This record gives sequence, structure tokens and C-alpha cells, in this order.
Amino acid sequence: MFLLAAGLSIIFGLMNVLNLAHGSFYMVGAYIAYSVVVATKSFWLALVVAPVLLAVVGAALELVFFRRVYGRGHLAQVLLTFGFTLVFVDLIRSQFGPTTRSIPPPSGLEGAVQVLGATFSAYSLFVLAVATVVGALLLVGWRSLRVGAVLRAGVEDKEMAGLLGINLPRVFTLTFAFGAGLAGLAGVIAAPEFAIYPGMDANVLILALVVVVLGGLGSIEGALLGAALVGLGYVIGTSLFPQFAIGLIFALMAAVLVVRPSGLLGRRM
Amino acid sequence: MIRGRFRAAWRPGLLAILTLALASVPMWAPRFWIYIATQALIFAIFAMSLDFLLGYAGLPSFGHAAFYGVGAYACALLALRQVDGLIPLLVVGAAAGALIAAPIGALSLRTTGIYFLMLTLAFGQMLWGLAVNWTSLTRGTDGLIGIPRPTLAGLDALNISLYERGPFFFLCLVVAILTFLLLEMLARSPFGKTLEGIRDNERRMRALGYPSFRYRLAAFVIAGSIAGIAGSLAAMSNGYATPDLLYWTVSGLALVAVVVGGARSLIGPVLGAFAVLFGQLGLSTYVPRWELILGTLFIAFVLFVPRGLVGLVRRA
Amino acid sequence: MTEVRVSVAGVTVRFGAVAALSRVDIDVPAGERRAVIGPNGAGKTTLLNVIAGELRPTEGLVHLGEQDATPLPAWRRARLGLGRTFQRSTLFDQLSVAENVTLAVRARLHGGWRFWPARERAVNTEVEGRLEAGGIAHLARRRAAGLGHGERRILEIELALAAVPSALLIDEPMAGLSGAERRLTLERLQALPEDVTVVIVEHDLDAVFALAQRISVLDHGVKIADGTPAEVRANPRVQEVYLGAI
Amino acid sequence: MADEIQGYLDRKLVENLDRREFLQMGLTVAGAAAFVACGGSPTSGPSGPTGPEFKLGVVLPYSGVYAELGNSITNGMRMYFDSVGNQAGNRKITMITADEQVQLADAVAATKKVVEQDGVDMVAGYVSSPNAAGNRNYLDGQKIPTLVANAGVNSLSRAAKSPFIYRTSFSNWQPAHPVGTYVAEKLGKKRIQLVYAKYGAGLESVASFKETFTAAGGTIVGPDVATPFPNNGDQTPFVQAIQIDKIDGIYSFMSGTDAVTFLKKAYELGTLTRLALVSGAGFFVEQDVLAAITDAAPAGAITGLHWALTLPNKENQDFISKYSKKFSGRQADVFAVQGFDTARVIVEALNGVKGNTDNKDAFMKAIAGVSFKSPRGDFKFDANTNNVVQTIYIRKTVKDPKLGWTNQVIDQYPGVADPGK
Repeated sequence: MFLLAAGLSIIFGLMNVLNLAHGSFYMVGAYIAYSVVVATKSFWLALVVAPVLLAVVGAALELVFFRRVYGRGHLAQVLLTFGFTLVFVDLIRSQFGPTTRSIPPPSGLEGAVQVLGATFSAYSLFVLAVATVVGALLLVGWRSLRVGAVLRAGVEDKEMAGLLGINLPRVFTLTFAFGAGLAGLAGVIAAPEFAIYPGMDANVLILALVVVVLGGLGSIEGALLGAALVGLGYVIGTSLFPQFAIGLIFALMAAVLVVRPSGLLGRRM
Repeated sequence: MIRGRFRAAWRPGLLAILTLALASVPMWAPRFWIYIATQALIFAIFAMSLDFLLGYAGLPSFGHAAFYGVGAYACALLALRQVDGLIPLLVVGAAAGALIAAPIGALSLRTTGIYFLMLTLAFGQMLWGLAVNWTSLTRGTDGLIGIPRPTLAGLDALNISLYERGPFFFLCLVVAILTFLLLEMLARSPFGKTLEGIRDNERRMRALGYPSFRYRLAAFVIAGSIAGIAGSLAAMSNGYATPDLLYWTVSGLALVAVVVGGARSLIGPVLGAFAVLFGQLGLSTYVPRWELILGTLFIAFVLFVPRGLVGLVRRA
Repeated sequence: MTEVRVSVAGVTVRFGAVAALSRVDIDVPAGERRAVIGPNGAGKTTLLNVIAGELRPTEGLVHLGEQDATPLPAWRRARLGLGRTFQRSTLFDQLSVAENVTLAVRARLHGGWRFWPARERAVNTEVEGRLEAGGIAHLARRRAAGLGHGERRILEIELALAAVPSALLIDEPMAGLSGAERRLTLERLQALPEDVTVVIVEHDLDAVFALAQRISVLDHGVKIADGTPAEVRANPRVQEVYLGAI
Repeated sequence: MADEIQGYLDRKLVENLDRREFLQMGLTVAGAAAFVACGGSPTSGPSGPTGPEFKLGVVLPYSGVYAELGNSITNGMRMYFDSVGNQAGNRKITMITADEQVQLADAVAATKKVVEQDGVDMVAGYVSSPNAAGNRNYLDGQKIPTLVANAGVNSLSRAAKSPFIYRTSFSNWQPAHPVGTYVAEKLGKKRIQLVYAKYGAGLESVASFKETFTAAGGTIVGPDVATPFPNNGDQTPFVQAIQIDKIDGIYSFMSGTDAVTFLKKAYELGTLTRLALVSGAGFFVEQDVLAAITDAAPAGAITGLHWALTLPNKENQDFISKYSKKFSGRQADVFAVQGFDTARVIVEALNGVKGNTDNKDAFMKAIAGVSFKSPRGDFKFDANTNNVVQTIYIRKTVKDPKLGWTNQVIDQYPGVADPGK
């Protein structure tokens, strides 16, 4: 969840592009994982292949389409990316059929584990671990590396970054590719945990948007915090109102935005 | 860049053509297409209310379906309790829409831009969840079905029944025209210009002494009540009210209609509503892989018709 | 129109660890023309924002006339007779020039709570007069977004004037203007009624000395001088941080 | 490798389906010109039927979450119609499909489109219950003969019954009812917790189970585990709400994606192996679910349904092999059977009235009188409910050396009919 939100937050915050197709990248990632696992039996290969492929797809889409709508306001972007979600879901359906698929967790991560008296599936813990590691890497990279600095310059002030001699178009393409790759990674990670089906994109997209907005746009820390809160909210929500756990999450977001109109760690837009 | 101060010359012409074309629909169209045109008209009313928010007040609501759905449920609940007057049913829809819009607007309007969009989405989805789970009132996912069509004293005397498709279409047309005139009047009034000022530059408006929040809230409530009226009509037309009506995809479709048609024009959303509804329906019933085609159309539209359908007309 | 004194007392504004203003006291009696100068980043615009009500000070009080305005939102202060212009032109881009001014005039006369297209003859006459006086009558039907820089600056000031403020905050009116445009703007400002209190932030010192009766100097958020133009000119600290740089 | 082939074949199938559908559209929409252009050849030769064309409106989901069900039902219908040369009662039968999608608004539009625009003589389809119920008044009011081919909402056989609407699939009450008796009496499991997706079908199914189960001396151990429908979130908290130590087993109603994610999670957490009994309505472990979860399948699960892949009767074995041959290796499922039987009802009724559908009462009477040996066993309608009367099979989930994971029939309750109230 966090991976997805981080990718979305970067694309959204840095480039100010509201990308509804982000959920589609996630779905495609899961289907790539399915195909790779079926063909080679190797989950680990999928873990490498899918993000790379999606980064390429993301870069291509940015170059051909998104580039043209940066100045056009969010609504044009919503329409454009909504168009892509329709295209992706139909392509997936024609390629794989509408049936639900699933892949088993990689060997070594099946079964359940007892932690502090509670039972978790081993794979869930693995997901948690991966998210933590990637989150930490992103955070470190974001704060220290040049990549982070360039991105941050872009987030803070597009004009300023231009003045500093940063090749903005290229940065944008790379950022978009990176965000798409993260979504792909999230898709692969999620594949053994959840079911794979056309339509999984829409379900996850809204949640990802909530995470991003809750944390504040363009802030990796915010995405982390948002993901943690949404996760927690979901668990509490499930025990309080099992039928409508997501309602609690929406309520949480509403409460946060009413008090802090730019999200927890966001800048004023 | 020189533009007319209030309205350009293309507008009355397009309006007249549109009205005439619509009014003639029941004379030549097959029954099924009258039904679809009715749906499109209702959707157009809904889209116009959204355009008022989006185009004039600059508020991208992504939860507008909440007011549409609440209007439908209010109308349905009343109609199922043997109230069959047209006017009370429309009024209750409008009142319900306004009543819900007031608190949601009061909270959402503390934010702007994309945060506003997400917040309205959140409230919309919460109401949707309520409609699904409050089964004693809404009957959950099954929805309220079997809603009768309303009656209107004068029409009964003339022996015209709103159960007939033609008269009901005209009813929707009349409501749509009234809605258009009302919103057009608001848009051109000092109130409308104030909203536009706030949309363009809230800071300056506040510096000039305008309490921007109150104006925005008023616009939000007005749009909510019109969406409620559209919801009432939908409930009467279909004979049911289901949680689907409140789902975010409905809000999304309305936004698409506004953007496709061209925002800040009030005519654009009408054209957009027809285009989207006919597009979706035409494609889904006659072509396999229709989602692919619809998606491609959207993409092409954004890239090649940036100003919406109204922009095309304006150029022509 | 009532006379309005503008004063800030002990105002501190902190953005995180940085103090944009610290313990600034400035008192502008009604009818005075006061200039606020200082190098870039000295906190001049922040000060205007605090007075206008767009920023809540971390500490300190803002008075308009006899009233404590510290808790009031911007639009309430505007109703007390406070007007302002912005450093970066903030116009209503989608509206015509005439509509821009109309909004300002209407704010003063009755606000925007009229839900039908009204005649508003009084408003229209006044708008025409103001466009004439500002030398932009020929632009009346143009969209604000399509104006040139100088035209935008002039409209910016006309918007503030149209509200007929008792106290006016002006943020860098001359920036980026041509010589002719500067002269026109200066004339407009000099023509303000005597009882209007003016606080002007400006880098063009010729304009400052032509307009101001007193001058306050800010540096790094601290007030370092306050006095008549002659006194300020003579102040060694001011020469060091500001004038010396020229 | 095998999966890859399967994937390829699926793809092929979809393409074929689309082409055929498209051709059919062409025929209805643009008439003969389109037909010549496509170069197809009709199934009826010069000696074909001479009566007017019989147009059947098929309203089923071809997009959205239920698309797979729509495809299977359509395939089943097509298979039967093809087997009789697409004609009956001296009339050529044409299927006119319309996309039911997911939401009621779309299903209503699709129904009106086939009825009013295409002027169909009859409507068949409806996967989701709200869509069937929401179209009921219209179809009833317009007196359109209708066969519901999946939607199980009880009310269509009860309060909302219509003389023009018959159901060939099941009522939600049916598959669950015998399971309660079986679990309590034959298996002697007396303490059961209910686990279900909270929506119409889930609620009706568990209510039906509860009826017979408590009547036979069983106790429902609370609280129920009710998941949202559909549950797009994590199933862990719901799996963990199963009180393994206090119960003999669970009764469950879930289907499709929900069943897949729930069973997988229950397997990973070790809950499945610790449960003495998993029972449920057959959809919980139908072939689509089993194919997706493979070895996470709940071995030994006891479920009730009106069909099973392993049913040994000749009609079924015939059906399965022909279906697989016709649709490029695809495995038959319960939905295909429902489609197949729906088509058969239409053909036999048409033959019964010699193609004369102008007299609707007579036509409906002919439909009501149809009975035959279906792949699912004896098929007939109940005059009280206009619902199918059928055998409910008690099945056990096993791994078959040839078929992989599937359900073996271990008992049967013939002639199960909805009580009608």
C-alpha cells in the first residue's frame, strides 16, 4: 500500500499530475507477476521484471501523452488518465479473461507465523518488511541523494529547478517512470496476497489517493505516515464496523483535512 | 483575445437549436431513444449543477453524486409513502440535496483544489456506505424499487399521464430549461460574478471585503439542491433508488460530461451529458471491447479537443 | 469616511525556526503616508500580510483605528476600510477589466448577494469614471489575463482604489513599470485624499521620497530605523544595510 | 506450461466469441448488407425455417466483475441453440446480446434496448439479483416472457413472482437448504459459525441453512463473520474472527474473488486445516475458485449445489466434453449449464406452441410445462413459484488425479423446490 502511495505521491506532488492510471500500473504489475510465475515459477524474477517493464511503460506514456497536459489543470488530466484506466482494464481482460487468478506465495513464505501471540501469515510479514525497506530507502534517497535533491527542487519550485540548470523534461519522465515502477512493484508484492482480477485497479486507487492526500502531497514522509494511518484505521475499522471499514478511513481523512487543509505533512498548494 | 462582455453570439443560436431539437425528440424518436434521451436530460441537469460549481465557483466536487443520490432516496421514500404530487416530490429532493450539501460544504470548503476534491469524494463515499448499510431505511444494495410516477393536477385534467414516456420527457425538458435559466441568471448576477472573482483570486476578494467562504457555501448548497432535483427525477423516471446512484463513478461521469462538453458554459455540460450517455450506451450495446474504445476516445478528446464540445461549436 | 490609524505592536512572525518579523512596532497615524523599505527578505511583505489579516502573527497585536484587529479575518478588516495591492498582480484573470473593477466597487456598495442580473447604474457609472481616471478605459472589455505587465499593475492599483479605502497598503507598485507608467501611478497615488492612511512598500526610492512623510526601515525582520525621509537618509545603520548597497 | 496454453486458448475463445457476436450484431443492425460483407453463412440453409425470426434478448454482463459468468451462460446457450440448428417451432432463433454490466441503471438500459429497439420476443439472462429484481416490474408490465438464468434472489419466486418470469437457475434458498440437514444429521456437527459476504445472496443463503440446521438440532455459534461485499481489503481479521475452538465447523457463502481471497488467507493462517468442517453453498468452492487457489483449496469441504463437474450422468458427461470441444478446451461450469438449460427451455417451449408466441399465455404455459433431463439431473418448473425444481447435490472437495481440484458428489436431495414464501 505504501509503495503504491509513494509512487503516486511523487508523480502527483512533484509533477502536479493527478494520475488515475496509477491503479492500472498496479494491476498490470500483478498480471506481469502472474505471467512470469506461470512461465518460470519464479516469483523473484517477477519482482525484478515487473517494475522495470512498468517504468518503461510509464516513461513512454509520459513522453507521448502526459507531457501535453501538464499546463491544462487537473480535470483534463483526470479525463485523460481515466481514459487510460478503461483502456488498461479492457486490454487486461482481453489478454487474460475476466476470471480471478492468484499465485501462491514464494516458497519459504507460505504458512503462518506466531508473533506476540497473534497469528500472521508469513507472506504478510514479508510484505511489511519489503514496504519498510523500500520506505526507508526512499526516505534516505529522498533526503540525501542527488536524485532526491533534484526531485525536491522540482517539488518546491518548478521555475527554480529550471534556473538551476536541471533538465526538467527529463526529470519529469524519469520521475513518472519511477512512480510507475513503484506501482508495478506494489502490484507484484500484492499478487500473492490478494486476488488478481480486472478491476483490482479501481479498488486500490481510491485507497492510494486517500493515503497520499492524508499524508500531504509530494511528501514521502507524508505517504509513509498516511499509509500507516490508513492501515491502522482499516484494522480498527474492521473491528468496529466490519461492513464499512473504509468509511472510517474516509472519516479519518475528512477529519484530518478539516483540521489541516493540506494533509498532515503537506505544503500549501 | 477580445471577448464579448457577457455572452457571445454563438450562444443563443446554439440554445435555440438545442431546445428545438430536444423538444422534437418524442415526435420522431423510437420509444427506446426517448427513454435514453430522458436519462440524458436528467443527467444534464445534474451536470449543469456541477458546472455551476466547477466552472463558476471553481470547486471541483468529486462527491456530487451524494446529493443526486440523496435527492433520489428522499423522493423515493416520500413517494413510497403515498405522496404522489410532482411538486412536493421535486421540492423534497431539492431540500434533501441542500440539507446534506450544507454541512458537507461547510467542512469541505476549508480546503481547496485537489484536497477539496478528495474531501468531497470522501463524504460522497461515506454517504454511499450509509445507503448500503442503513438497510432499514434504504433496503441496502437491493435499493428501493417500485416507485410510482408522480401526478400533477393540471396534467391529470388534460388526461396526460406522466407514466407515458413522451410527457415525462417533456417534464424533464422543462425542468432542464428552468435549471438552465436559473443557473444562467445566477451566473450573470452580481452573485455569480462574485463567485468568479473568488475562483480567480480568493485572496484579492477577501482583501476587497468579500467573505469568500459564505459565497462558496451558498454556491455549494445551490448546486446540491439542483443535484437533488435531478436525483428526484431519476427516481421517478427509473422507479428505483439504489446506492449505485451515490457511487463515486457517477460523480466521475458527471465531471467527464462537464469537461467533455466544456466547463463554464452551462450548455457544454448538456452536450457532454448527451455525448457521454449516448457514447457509453451506444458503444456498450453495439460493440464488444467498448471500454477500450471509450477510453481511447477520452484520451483523443483530451489531446485534440481541449476546449470541450462547446469549444468546437464556438470555433465553427 | 472615517480616518483609520494603522499600528502593529510587538509583532513577531515565525515560519518554523525562522523569524520573518521580530518584535516590530510601527504606528501610522491616520492620514499619514508611510513607506516601509529594506533589502529583499527584510520582511516587508510579511508585515503587509500581517496588517491585512492574511497572516496571524505569532505574537503581537494589530490595531486598525481604535479596534483590536488581531483576530479578524482579512475580509472583516477590509470592511473596516483597509485596502491593499499585491506585489505580484492578483487580478481576476477570467473576467474583463471592467468586471474586475466592478467587483471592487460593488464590494463597497452592497456586496454580491444579488441573485439576478441587476442594472446597477450607480456601479456602472463609477466603474467608467475610475477606468477613465486610471487611463485604462480603452481596455474595459479586455480579459485581465491578456493584459501587459504595466497594464496589470495599473489595474492592480485601481482595484484597491475602487474600494475607497480609509487605509491603503501598497506593495511595490512601481516594480517593472516604464517611466511613463511610473509617472501615471505616482500621480494616482498622490491624488489620494489627504485623510487616507497609506503604507507603501517600494524599492524605487525616488517614488518613496516623493510620497512618504515618514519612513520605516526593516532588516532581517527587525525595525532598524523610523523617521522623516531626512532622518532616515542620515541614519548610519540604514546607509550601511540599505542605502550603502546602492 | 499448461496454464500458458490455457491462457492462449482463453484468448482465442474470447476473440472467437467477439467475432461471432459482432456478426450477429451486424445482422440485426445493418441487415443483409453487413451479413454479406462479413462473409458468414447462416446455420439455416435454403430448407430452413419459414416462420418469422424469433428474437431472444440476452441481457448478461460482458464487462465488469461478473463478465466471466456472462460469458459462460452465453456459451451454454449458444451450444444448445447450435445443437438444434438455431431453430425451433419453424422459427429461426437469433440471440441479441446486451451488456448487463454491474449497476442497475445499465441493466435497465440494456433491457429496454433489446425490448424496444430490437423488439425481441423474449428476454433471458440477469446475473445479479438487484438487476433481476430491478427489471422485474418493467418486464412484468410489458408482458415480456423472461427466463432468469442466474440471479437467485428469493423474492422472484415469492412476493415478486410474475407470470411472465420463470427462473432456470436457482433461488438462494435452494442450494443451502439441504446442507443444514446434512451437516446436522448425517455429519453430526452441531455447532456451526456462519461466515458470509453480507449482501442479498449471502444473507438469504445463510438464513436458509439456519432453518434446516437448527430444526435438526444444530446451534449457530455467534457472532457471525460478515464480510463486506465485495471485500477489497485484507481478509485476515475476518478469518481470525472464526472461533475455531468453540465450533465444529463453518457454513459459508461467498463466491468469486471474495471466496478466493478468503480461502487463501484461511489457508495461509492455518485456519483451514484446523477446522473440522467447512461447509457452504457450492459457489464457495466452485471450479472458478478452485482453479484460482489450487492447493490452498479446503480439502473435504461439504457444499450444496445444483450441479457438479463430476456428476456421472450421461447428459452431464456429454455436456462437459462437447462444451470443452466447442469452446477450445474450456472447462464447463455451473453457469454454462444454466445457460444450456435456459436455451433448452426456450426451444422446447417454442416447439410446444409450434412457433406461435403471439398468445403469450399459451407460450408461458408451454414454458411452465417444459421438463427434461439436464446435465444437472431432472429439470422441471414449479407451478407455485415459477422457479426450477431440481436435485441439490452434496459435494465434497477433493483433488482428482485427472481433473485436479474438484467436487465429488457424495449425496443428493432430489426435487428441492423453493417454498414460495
